[in-house]
Amino acid sequence: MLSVSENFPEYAVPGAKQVRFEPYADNGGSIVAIAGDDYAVIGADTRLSTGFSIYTREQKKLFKLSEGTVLGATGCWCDTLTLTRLLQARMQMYEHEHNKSMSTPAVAQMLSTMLYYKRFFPYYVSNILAGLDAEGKGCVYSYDPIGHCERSNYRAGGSAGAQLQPLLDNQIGLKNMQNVTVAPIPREKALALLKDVFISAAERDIYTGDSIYILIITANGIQEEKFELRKD
Amino acid sequence: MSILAYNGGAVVAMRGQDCVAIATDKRFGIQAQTVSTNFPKVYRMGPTLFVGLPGLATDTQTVHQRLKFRMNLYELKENRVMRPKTFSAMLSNMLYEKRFGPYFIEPVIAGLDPYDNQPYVCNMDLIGCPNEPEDFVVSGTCSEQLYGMCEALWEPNLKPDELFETISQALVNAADRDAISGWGAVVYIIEKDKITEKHVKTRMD
Amino acid sequence: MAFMGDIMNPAPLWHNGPAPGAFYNFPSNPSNLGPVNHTVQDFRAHSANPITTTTTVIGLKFDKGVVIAADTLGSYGSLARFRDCSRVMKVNDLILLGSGGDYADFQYLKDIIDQKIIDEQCIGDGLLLKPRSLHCWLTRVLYNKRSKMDPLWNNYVVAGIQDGEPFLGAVDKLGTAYEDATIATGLGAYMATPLLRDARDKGNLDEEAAKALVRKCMEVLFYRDARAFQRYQLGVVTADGVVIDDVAELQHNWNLAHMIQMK
Amino acid sequence: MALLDLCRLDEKINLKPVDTLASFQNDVLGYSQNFINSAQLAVPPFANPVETLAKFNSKDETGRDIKIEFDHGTTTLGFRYKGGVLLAVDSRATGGQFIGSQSMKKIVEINDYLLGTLAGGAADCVYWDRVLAKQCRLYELRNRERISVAAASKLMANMVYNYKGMGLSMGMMLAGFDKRGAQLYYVDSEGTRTPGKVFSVGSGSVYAFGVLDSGYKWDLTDLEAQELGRRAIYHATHRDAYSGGIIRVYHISDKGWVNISNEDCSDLHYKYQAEKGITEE
Repeated sequence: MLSVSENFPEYAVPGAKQVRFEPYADNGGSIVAIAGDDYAVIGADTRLSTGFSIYTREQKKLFKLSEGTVLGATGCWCDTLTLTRLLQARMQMYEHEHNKSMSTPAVAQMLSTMLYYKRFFPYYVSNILAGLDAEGKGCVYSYDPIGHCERSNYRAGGSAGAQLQPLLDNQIGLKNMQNVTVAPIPREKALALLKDVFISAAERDIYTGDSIYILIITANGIQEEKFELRKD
Repeated sequence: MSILAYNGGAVVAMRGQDCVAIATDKRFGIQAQTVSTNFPKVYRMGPTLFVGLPGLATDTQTVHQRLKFRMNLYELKENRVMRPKTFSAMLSNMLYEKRFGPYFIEPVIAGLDPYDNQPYVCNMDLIGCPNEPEDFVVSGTCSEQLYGMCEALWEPNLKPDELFETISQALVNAADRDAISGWGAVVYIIEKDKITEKHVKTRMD
Repeated sequence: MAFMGDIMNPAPLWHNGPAPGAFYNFPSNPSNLGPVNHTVQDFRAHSANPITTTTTVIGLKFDKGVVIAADTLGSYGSLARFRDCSRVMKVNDLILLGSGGDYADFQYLKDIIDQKIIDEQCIGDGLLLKPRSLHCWLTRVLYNKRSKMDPLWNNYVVAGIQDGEPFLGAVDKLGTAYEDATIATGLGAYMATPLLRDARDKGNLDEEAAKALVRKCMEVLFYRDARAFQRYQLGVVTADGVVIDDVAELQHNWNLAHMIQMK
Repeated sequence: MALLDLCRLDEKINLKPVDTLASFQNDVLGYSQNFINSAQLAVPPFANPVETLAKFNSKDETGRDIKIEFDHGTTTLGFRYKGGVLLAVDSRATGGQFIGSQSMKKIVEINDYLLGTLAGGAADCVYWDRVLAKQCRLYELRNRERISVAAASKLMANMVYNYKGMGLSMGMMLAGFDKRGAQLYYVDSEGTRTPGKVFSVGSGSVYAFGVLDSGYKWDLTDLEAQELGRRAIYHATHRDAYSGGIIRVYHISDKGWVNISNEDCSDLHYKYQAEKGITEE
């Protein structure tokens, strides 16, 4: 089929704006997750933006997949919505089949395979999965857009990911510090650090701000906390 | 691969109490290949005035030489030491001369005013738009990482040794998250009557 | 000479003559000089470009319901061609739908939604489509069309009463969906949203205050948006149903014009 | 029933009782076919994904830039010698210039006698290695003997050949021990598959080859081989910006693979410097 606008200039409609359709959009937002011995903490900001304007200041970007697993996802919001719906659907199917909810490592592997399914038209989403693994220890999995999964103790992702990751390396991983022993940090310190990290992200990244939701995953369930950021 | 990232490199400067610090990495690379690990991008221009010129290495050297030339002329004519603020204006003017074929560098100026010892930091884009904040300035290929580090680590009125600790941690950790920066670092602490130069031990990968 | 071209447009059998199965393009016509490279748009893309476009849709929640407003202009590029395009649609007693962007795509989807409601009535089990489910349905439809690189070039505002609570949600042509208390698409995001958010921060509005505020926004947009129009439709949905006022006319005055001296 | 026929409702709504759970599952499976057939990926709605994705990889409608960066891993080497097969890799994953990770596992343990190395697209290599592991396990169950490295590498080459030219980026080595002894194959996303004695893959391979070729001979002792591999990767991490992190060394013998060491290349650097008597300048 020859495309109208190119091959038949005389039929080209004067009013037609020759706009190339771009399937992706960047709606901003940042996610930070920290895992400790018996807990995992994950926070995400609530600003959904497009270009230089803000769609909404209260968009939750943390998806509670099960009692022990939370996914933080942001980037191209339409892909994020679709991906998270699919994840929840597959986890429900798993639960019906096996009469138990999926463990976090299993969800991590499933998400990786699902992302790779769209290898040639990827979900433009930066995912961070936080939860407790089978032995009840905290775990954080991070992904690239086509599903390369890696487990670590702390991770920052999204529009301020590049700014925050070296900070976490320094403050949690104690990188480039002499005579220190790397030990998993207590929960209160992780929470305080999470808030500080988002405050500095809100300073420099215009797509991060308004407020953050923090989910604290422990053996006895998931608590939620809200924390205000600057609104500009 | 933008031309500003052809050779890699990063510079950061911070203000402290009656002192400023400026730090640079030491890599000189051609895209992925590290050619030299002894190419600091910070030059001393005056007794208490330093300039960092990360970006395209050839422009780094050219701008440094031309700056030296103009500064010498200034000091011969005026017969007095150049103030950092004036130096920034001179550099900004020089970059804007090449408005439509610019030098590919993002300069950072740090110094103490020779007369009132006021700490001064400034950075510019490649066509010389000056920005003189109260806290810190960053530049180079890992500027995003540097912003994250400095935003969290910096606080007002740091003493010289505290400032050295803060600026080193900021630069080294930021460079560790950038493939084309790092390979050694050198930090200059500028006080009223003392310049301390320290070479920091970093990862060499 | 190797067979150059493929099934879509076979290489010409001889120069300057009509190739089999293709319209005859005069040689001077620029389009057939270069090799026809297949752009993304060639592959089964129908409305990849908006033709008749409509501008802002505004949605605002108030204490008991939601108000939606949209002008009635269908712009054909810069030509104000269709001046009576109703873009605020009553879906059922619970839902009001506003649409911006390509008007043809909206008409296409409007028929599908109408048929959905008719089918629902035919079943007659007393259940009514709720706003959040229409919002979700629209998101899936738009996302799937986007994923086939054949988008419906619209953004929708879904307003309604969801289990007794006012509901306001938006979807754009990619399937980016979200809910908020104030929504304005297109240029409204820059000019109307600040007014709406400012009013809501000052305290909850009742129906009259909300309608007045939305009228003010339509006026502001009319002054500054070159594709806006003085006739607009305003729809309100509350617990006791959907009301779409007939087309209202903005009172616009330009007596500040004489103060601008063009020397 | 007259009303039914009048408004032809049955065409619109499926009145026949149907297992809604099945249709729900079919919808979900429609979006994740590769759970059923792991080699089947979604077909994009455009031709030539390499160029088209590059076009999308620029700016969105509002001018914000879209940077779809896949993680890439970059220096791996492997060689056969008297004592079996030695593999050495770095552990840096980079997305563009940003270092995504310094601790990536670039050696994938397919089974106790088969290892795959990872260079190029991280997700590509990890995914297809996992599919290969499944195929190898199925082979064992069907034939009651371990798969040969040649067959495993052939499986991998054929799988990625189906997607040749669509943008997969993989340069992997398959190393193992089977009836023919120690085996080493190189397979990449262009479909190349060759056995060999010495390979190095990735942007740091030019540096690794320098050290490797100068020190390699068939009858190396195990310790010498391990040090040669470690030293080669160390030089790659030093000179190549996209390599670094932890140097992992694996050795494969008739008793299967063993992870010899995981050392940080920065510690190694200062250890080697001290050996050469260079203190900090």
